[in-house]
Amino acid sequence: MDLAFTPEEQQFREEIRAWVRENLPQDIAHKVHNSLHLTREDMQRWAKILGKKGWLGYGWPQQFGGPGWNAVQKHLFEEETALAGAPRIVPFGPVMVAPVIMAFGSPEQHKRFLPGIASGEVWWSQGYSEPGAGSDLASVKTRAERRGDKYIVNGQKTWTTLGQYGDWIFCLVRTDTSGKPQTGISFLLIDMKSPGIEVRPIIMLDGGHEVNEVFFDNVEVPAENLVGEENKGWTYAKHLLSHERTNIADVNRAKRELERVKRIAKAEGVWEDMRFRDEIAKLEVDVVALEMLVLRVLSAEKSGKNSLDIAGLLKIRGSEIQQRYTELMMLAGGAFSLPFIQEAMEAGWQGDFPGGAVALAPLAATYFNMRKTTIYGGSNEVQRNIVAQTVLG
Amino acid sequence: MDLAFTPEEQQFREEIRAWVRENLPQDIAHKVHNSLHLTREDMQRWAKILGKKGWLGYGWPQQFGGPGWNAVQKHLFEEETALAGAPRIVPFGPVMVAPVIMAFGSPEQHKRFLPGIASGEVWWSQGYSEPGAGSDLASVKTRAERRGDKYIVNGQKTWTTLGQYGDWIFCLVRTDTSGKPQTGISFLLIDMKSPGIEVRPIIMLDGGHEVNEVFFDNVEVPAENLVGEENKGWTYAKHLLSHERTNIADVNRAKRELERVKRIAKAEGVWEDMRFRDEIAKLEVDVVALEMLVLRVLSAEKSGKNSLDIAGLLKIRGSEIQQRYTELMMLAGGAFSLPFIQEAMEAGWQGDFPGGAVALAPLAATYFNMRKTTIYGGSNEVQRNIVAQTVLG
Amino acid sequence: MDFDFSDDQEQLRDAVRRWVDRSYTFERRRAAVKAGGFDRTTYGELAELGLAGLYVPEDQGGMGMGPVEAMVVMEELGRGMVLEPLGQTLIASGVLGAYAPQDLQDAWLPRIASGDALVVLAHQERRARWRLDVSETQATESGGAWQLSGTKSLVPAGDEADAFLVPAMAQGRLALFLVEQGGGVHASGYVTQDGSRAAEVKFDKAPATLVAQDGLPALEHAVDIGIAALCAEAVGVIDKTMALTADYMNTRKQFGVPIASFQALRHRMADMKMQQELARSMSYYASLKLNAPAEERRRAMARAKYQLNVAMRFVGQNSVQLHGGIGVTDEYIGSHYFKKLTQMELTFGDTLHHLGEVSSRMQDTAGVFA
Amino acid sequence: MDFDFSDDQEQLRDAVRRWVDRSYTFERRRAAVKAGGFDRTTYGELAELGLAGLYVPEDQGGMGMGPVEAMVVMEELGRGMVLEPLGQTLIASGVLGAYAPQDLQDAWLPRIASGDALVVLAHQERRARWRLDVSETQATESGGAWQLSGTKSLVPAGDEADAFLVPAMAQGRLALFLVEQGGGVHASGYVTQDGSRAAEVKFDKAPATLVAQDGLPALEHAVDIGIAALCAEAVGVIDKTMALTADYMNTRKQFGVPIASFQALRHRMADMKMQQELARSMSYYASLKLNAPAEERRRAMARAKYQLNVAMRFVGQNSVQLHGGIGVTDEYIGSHYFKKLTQMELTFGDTLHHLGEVSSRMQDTAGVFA
Repeated sequence: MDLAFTPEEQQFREEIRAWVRENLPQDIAHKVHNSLHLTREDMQRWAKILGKKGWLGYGWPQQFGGPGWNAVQKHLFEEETALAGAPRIVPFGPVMVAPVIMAFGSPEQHKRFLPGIASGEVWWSQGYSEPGAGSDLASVKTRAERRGDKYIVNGQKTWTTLGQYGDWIFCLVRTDTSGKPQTGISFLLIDMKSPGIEVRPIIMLDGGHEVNEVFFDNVEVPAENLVGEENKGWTYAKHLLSHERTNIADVNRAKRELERVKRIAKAEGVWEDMRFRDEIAKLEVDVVALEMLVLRVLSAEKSGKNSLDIAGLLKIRGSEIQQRYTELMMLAGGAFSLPFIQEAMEAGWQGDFPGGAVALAPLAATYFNMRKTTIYGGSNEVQRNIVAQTVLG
Repeated sequence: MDLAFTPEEQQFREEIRAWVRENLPQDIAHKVHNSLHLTREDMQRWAKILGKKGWLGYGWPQQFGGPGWNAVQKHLFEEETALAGAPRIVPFGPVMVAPVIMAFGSPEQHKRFLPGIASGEVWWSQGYSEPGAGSDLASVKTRAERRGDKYIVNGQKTWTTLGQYGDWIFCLVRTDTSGKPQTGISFLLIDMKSPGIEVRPIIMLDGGHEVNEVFFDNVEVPAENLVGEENKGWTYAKHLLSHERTNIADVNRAKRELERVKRIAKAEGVWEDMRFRDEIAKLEVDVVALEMLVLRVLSAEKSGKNSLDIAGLLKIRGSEIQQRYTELMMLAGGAFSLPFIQEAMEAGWQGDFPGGAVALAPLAATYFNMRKTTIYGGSNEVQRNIVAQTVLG
Repeated sequence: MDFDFSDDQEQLRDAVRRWVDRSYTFERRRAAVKAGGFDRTTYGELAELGLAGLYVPEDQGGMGMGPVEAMVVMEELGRGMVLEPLGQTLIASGVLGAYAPQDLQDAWLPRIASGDALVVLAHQERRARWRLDVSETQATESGGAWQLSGTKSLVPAGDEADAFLVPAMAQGRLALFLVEQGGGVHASGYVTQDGSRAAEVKFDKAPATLVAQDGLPALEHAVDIGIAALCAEAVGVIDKTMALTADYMNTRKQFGVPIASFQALRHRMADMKMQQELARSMSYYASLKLNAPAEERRRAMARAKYQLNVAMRFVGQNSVQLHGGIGVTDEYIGSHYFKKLTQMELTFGDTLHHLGEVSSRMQDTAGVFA
Repeated sequence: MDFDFSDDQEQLRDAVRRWVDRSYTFERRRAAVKAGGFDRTTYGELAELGLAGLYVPEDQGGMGMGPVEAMVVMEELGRGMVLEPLGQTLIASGVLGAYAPQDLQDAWLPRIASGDALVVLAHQERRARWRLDVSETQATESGGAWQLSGTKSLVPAGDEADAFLVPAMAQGRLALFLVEQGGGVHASGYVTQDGSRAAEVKFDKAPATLVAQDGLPALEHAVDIGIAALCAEAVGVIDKTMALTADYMNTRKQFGVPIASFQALRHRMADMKMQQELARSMSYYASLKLNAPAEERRRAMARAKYQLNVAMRFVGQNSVQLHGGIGVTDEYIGSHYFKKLTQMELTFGDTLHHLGEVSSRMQDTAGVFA
C-alpha cells in the first residue's frame, strides 16, 4: 500500500502535462477557468487536437487505435487536462457509443464509425431519455419498424445534450412490444441529417441552450445501422451506462474549481471571514476524501485484486460537490452575483458589469445549471437505491 | 394578530411565577438545572405539591377538579414551571390515563381513580409497547381472557418508563383475535401489586434504570377495571396518543437548556470561539422558531378559528432540538465530558472530578439518554410519514 | 397573543390574491421579464389596489396600515412572483414617514401612495458587502444645498424609479438622503436572476435632500422593513413552490406509480414542510417585531432572515430535485420560483451574515419574547 | 499508487481478527469494563501477538513495521472495541524511537515491545482544551535531574501505566519528558464513557527524563500518530456498526415486513455507507501521510480527523435511530459502539477544532497530493 505514484506514472504525468501545456489553446482554457460560454467550435477544436494525438478516445484499447492506458494512466490524463483548464470531452462519441460499437458492432461498423469518433470530426448525440421516462429507461416508446432493409422510426427523445450540433445520434428504440419492457429494445445509429428528424431546443433555467428534444417522424434508417442483434439493445445500453459512470465523480474538475473558489473568495474579501473560509475548508476536505475514494477505485481496477462496487457513491458525492462549489462561488459574489447579463458570459465582453465585478457574471447561472447533476445520469435517489442494495440486499 | 399576551394572560403568568417561586423546592430545581439524578421521592414530592394546589392535572376540565385553563394558560404554566427548574410532570397518570378515564370510564371509575391521580398519591405506569412491536401499536399480543367477573392476563409489556415505581398500570390487552389487529383490543387498569406481575429493569446505554419490562403471568384483574367497552380499546388508545403529543415540542425546557448551554460554553471558554458560538446561535434560532410554531398552535386552539395539523412537526423538531442542546453541552465540555462517574450525577457528591469539572459529569450521559426522543412516542420516521400524508395525501 | 387575521386583513389578502390570480399571469410576467423586468402599468395596478400607500398615513392619501397588513400583501405578491418592487415602496414610505422632515413627507408621501412616484433604496456598494455602516458615497453641503457623488449597485428598478433613498458620508458620518432621478444621476439598468430589474446608479454631484442626519438608524430601519417584507414574500414563494411540487409528485409516474408514493421522497417533502412552517412562523415573528425598539428589532430580523434563508435554499433546491429534468427548464414555472428564492437569499444579507448577527446579538436568555 | 495490502499485511490482519473473534468476546469485554476498564492480561495477549512492538525496531525486540500495519491492526481492534489502549503504545514507541536519546530508547523500547511496560501520553490539561502548545505543568532542572509538577487529565489507563510521556514547560518552552509511575506521581483512575480506563495524574516534583527539549514537534507528532491510529480504529468500529445495523434491519419486522424494506431507511443506510467509505478513504490517507514532513502531516491529520468525526457522529447516531428502542439499551452491543464512536470524536480534537486546523492550513491548491 503506497500513496506515491511510481516513477513510471510520474513520468507519464509529466509527458501529459508538457503536451497539454503546448497544445491546449489558451483562449479555450481561459473560458473554462472562468465559466465563460464555450462554442461548438471551441469544443470541436480541442477534440480535434486530441484526436490528432490519438487521445480523444483515451480510454480505448490499442486494437481500436486507443492508447491502451490503464486506470491510473487514464486518471492522470483526466487530472492534467482538467487542471490545465481543458474542456470536458464531449462524451457521446468517444466515451459512450464507441465502446458499444467496439463490443457489439460489426467489423463494418467499426470501420465506418470509429475513425470519425476518434478524430473528433463527427459529433454524436445520445437518444436515450424520452418524455415521461426519466430514470426509468426501460420504458422506451420510440418505435422502429422493420420494412425490408430499413427501419422506420417514429417517436421522441428528450434531454439530448448538445443535440443541436449532432451529426449522428445513437438511440434506444422499441422493436418489439410483446414481452417485458427490457426485451424488445434495439440499439440504432441514426444520421441526424435524415428527413423527418427535427431538433427543438429546451431552454434551461439559466437561459442556456444545452439540451434538446429530438422528434422522429417516419425516419428511414438503413438496417445495417442496427448494432448487434435486434431486441438486445437493453444489454448494450447497460454496457454503455457502466462506462458512462467511470469518471462521474469528476474529482479533477472539483480540484480546479476549489482553487477557483479560493481565488474568488480572496477577490471578494471573504477569505478573511472565518465563517466563509470554514465553508471552503469543508469543501476542501470533501474534495480530498472524494479523491481518495477515486484513487481506491483506480487502484482496485489497476490491480484487479479487489473490486469496489461504489459507482453510486462516486456519482452522488461527485455531483454534490459540483453543486457545492458552484454554490460557494455564487455566495462569495454575494449580491453582485445577481445581475443576469448574458453577454457578460462571453469571452472578451467589454461592457460595464455592475460594480465592475465581471468575474462574477457567470456564477449564478453556473449554480443554476449545476442543479442538473443530481438529476441526470441516474438521479441521486436512484443511486441511493443502488447503494442501499449493496448494503442491505 | 398580536404577539403580546393580554393583560389577563400577563397577570396569570405572574401569579404562576410567584407561586412557583414559593413552592418549588430549591434542592429539586438544583437537580433539574444540572441534570442531576432525580429520585422517586423528588418527583413525588413535587407532584404532591402541585396536587395540593390542584395543578397536577393542570390540563383537566373543572368538572373533574382541574383548573379549566385554556391552551395559552396551560402553556404559560408549562413555561413558568420549566424555566424555574421544576421536574417534568410524570405524565402517565394525570396526562395520559386520566383523560381516557374521564372520557370513557364509568362514574365509579372516575370516583375511584381520579382523586389519587390528581393528588399525586398514586403512581401510574403505561403498558402499551410490547417486544417486537415498536411503532406498530396495534399488534398487541398480551391476552386478557374473561372468566366470570375477572380477566386473566398473560403476556409482556416493555419500555415501561419508571414502571419500577408504579402502583397501577394501564394496559392495552387483546380480548379478541378474530378480526383486524385494531379490533379486539381492550383498555384495562391493573393494580401492580397483583400476584403474577413481575417488573424487570432495562438498563439504558447511559447506565440509568428508567424503563422496564413488565411480565404478566395469570394475573387476575376484576372486570370492573375495564375502561369503556370490551374490544374498543384502540379508540381509547388513539385518544390518549393525541393527548400525549400536546406538549411534545417541550419548547419551554428547550429555552431553559439553551440558557444552560450558554452558561456552560462560557465556563468552558468556548463562548469566545466563534465556531462554537455559531452553533449556539443556530440553536437559538431553532428554539425561537419552534416557540413561534408552538404559539401559532396555541393561538389556533384558543380561538378555534384555524386548526393547525402539525403535531408531527412539533414532535420532530422538538426532539431534534432536545438532542442538539444535550449534544452541544457535551461538546462544550470537550474531553472532560468523557469521565463516566455515576456518583457525580448525584446531588451533593463531594468527590474529585477530573479537572474539577464536576458540572460536566452528567452531560455525556444526558446526550446518550436523549437519543431516545426521536424513537419513542412514534419515531420521527413515523412522524414524517404522517406529515407527508398532510402534504401529499 | 393571537395569530388570527382580522376580517379586514383577510379581505386585503383576498383582494391581492384575486388580482394576482386574474391579472398577473405567468405569461404576463414572462413578457415583463423579456421587456426588462419592470412594468409601470403593473405598478400602477398595485397602487390602484392601494398597496403603494399601505404605510402612508390616511391624511397623506394612504391606508395607514401596519406590518401585519404588509405581510399579508407581500405573501400574496410572492405567490405570484410579482416583479415590481412593492417592498421598496414599503421601505421608502416607512422611512420617510419615520425620519424625514414634515415638508419632505408632505411632498413625497402622497405621490408614493398614488403610485405616481416610485422611491427605492439605493444603498449597496461594491466594497461594503452586507455592512450598512460604511459608504464611499460622499455628500457635500454648500449654502444649505446638498450634493451626492458615488455609485450604488443593484438598485431595484433603479432606472425606472423617480427618486432614491441614499446613504452617504456627510462630514465623516453616515447620513440618509433623498435624490431625485434627473441631473447628476446616471442609472444603467439590467435584468437580475429572478427576472426583475435593477440598475447601477452613479451620482455625480447630484442634488440631494437630507432625510436624516443620523443616517445609520434610519438605514437599519429601512433594511429591517425590507427584511420583514422579504420574509413574507418568501413565505408566498415557498407556499407556491410546495404546492407545485406536491402536484407534480402526484401526477408524475416513474416505474408505473406516482413518485409521491416513494417513501424517501415523501420524507423529503416532510422535511420541506417543516421548513415551510418554520419560515411562516419566523415571517410572522419578523412582522410582529418590526415596530419593536431598534436593538430588539435588529435581533429579530437577523433571526428571521437566517431562518428564511435556510428554508428558501432547502425548499428551492429540493423542489428542483423532486421535479427532475422538468425542474431545470425555463419553460416550467417552478424553475422561476427557485431562482426567485435564490435571489431573495442574497438580498439584505446572506445566511452567514445573519448567523453572525444572531451570534453577536445573543443574550443570556432567549426566546420569542427575549 | 497502490491500495492493495501485501500478503504480510493480510496475515497480520487475520491474526488480529482471529484473536478478537475467539478471545475478545463481548462478555469478556463487559466484565473488563465492570472491573475498571483495563485488563493487563488482555494487554499481555496483544503484546504476545507482537502488537506492542509494532513500531519498535526489530533489533529492539519489535516488529519494525509502519503506519499501514498499524492501521490494519487498529481497524481490527476497533471492530472488537478492545479496551486496552494499543494506540497509546504506538504513540509512545513512535515518539521515543523518533525523538528520545539512544539510551532512553534502549531502556524502554524492548520493554514496550514485550508488553512489560505500558507507556502512555499524558498531555490533556483542563485549560488547554485542544491546544498542544500550552501547558501549566512545570519542569525544573537541578544538577542534570528534572522534576515535574502539574496535573494531566484523561490519561489513558493512567493508573495502570508504567510510565508517561509528559509535555511540560521548561524555562518557558514546551519540552517532552518521560516520567515513571512511582514517587511523585499520584494517579486516580476511573472508567470513561466507552468503558475504557483513564486517570487524573498529578505530578508533584516527580523525577523525569528529558525526551525532547523542543517538545512541541514531538508532541504534535505523538498526537498525529494517535490520530492516524484512532482513524483506523474508527473504521473498524464503523464497519461493525454498519454490519450490526444491516443485520438488524433485515431481521426486525414492523407492519409485517422487515424494516430494511422501507425506502426512507434504505436511503439513510446509503448515506451511512457514504460516510463509511469516506471514513475508510481518509483513514488510509492519514496512515499514508503519517511519515510525511510535519506541515503536510499536520494538514493531513486535520483533514482526516475532521472527516472521521463527521462520519462517526453520522453513522453512530443513525445506527441508534435505525435500531429503535433496542439501540439505546445497555444490553445491546450496538449502543456500546455508539458510545465508543462518541468518545473517539472527543479524543485528539473535536470536529470544530479540526475544521479550524484545516481552515488555517489551506493553501491555494488542494488535493491528496497537495
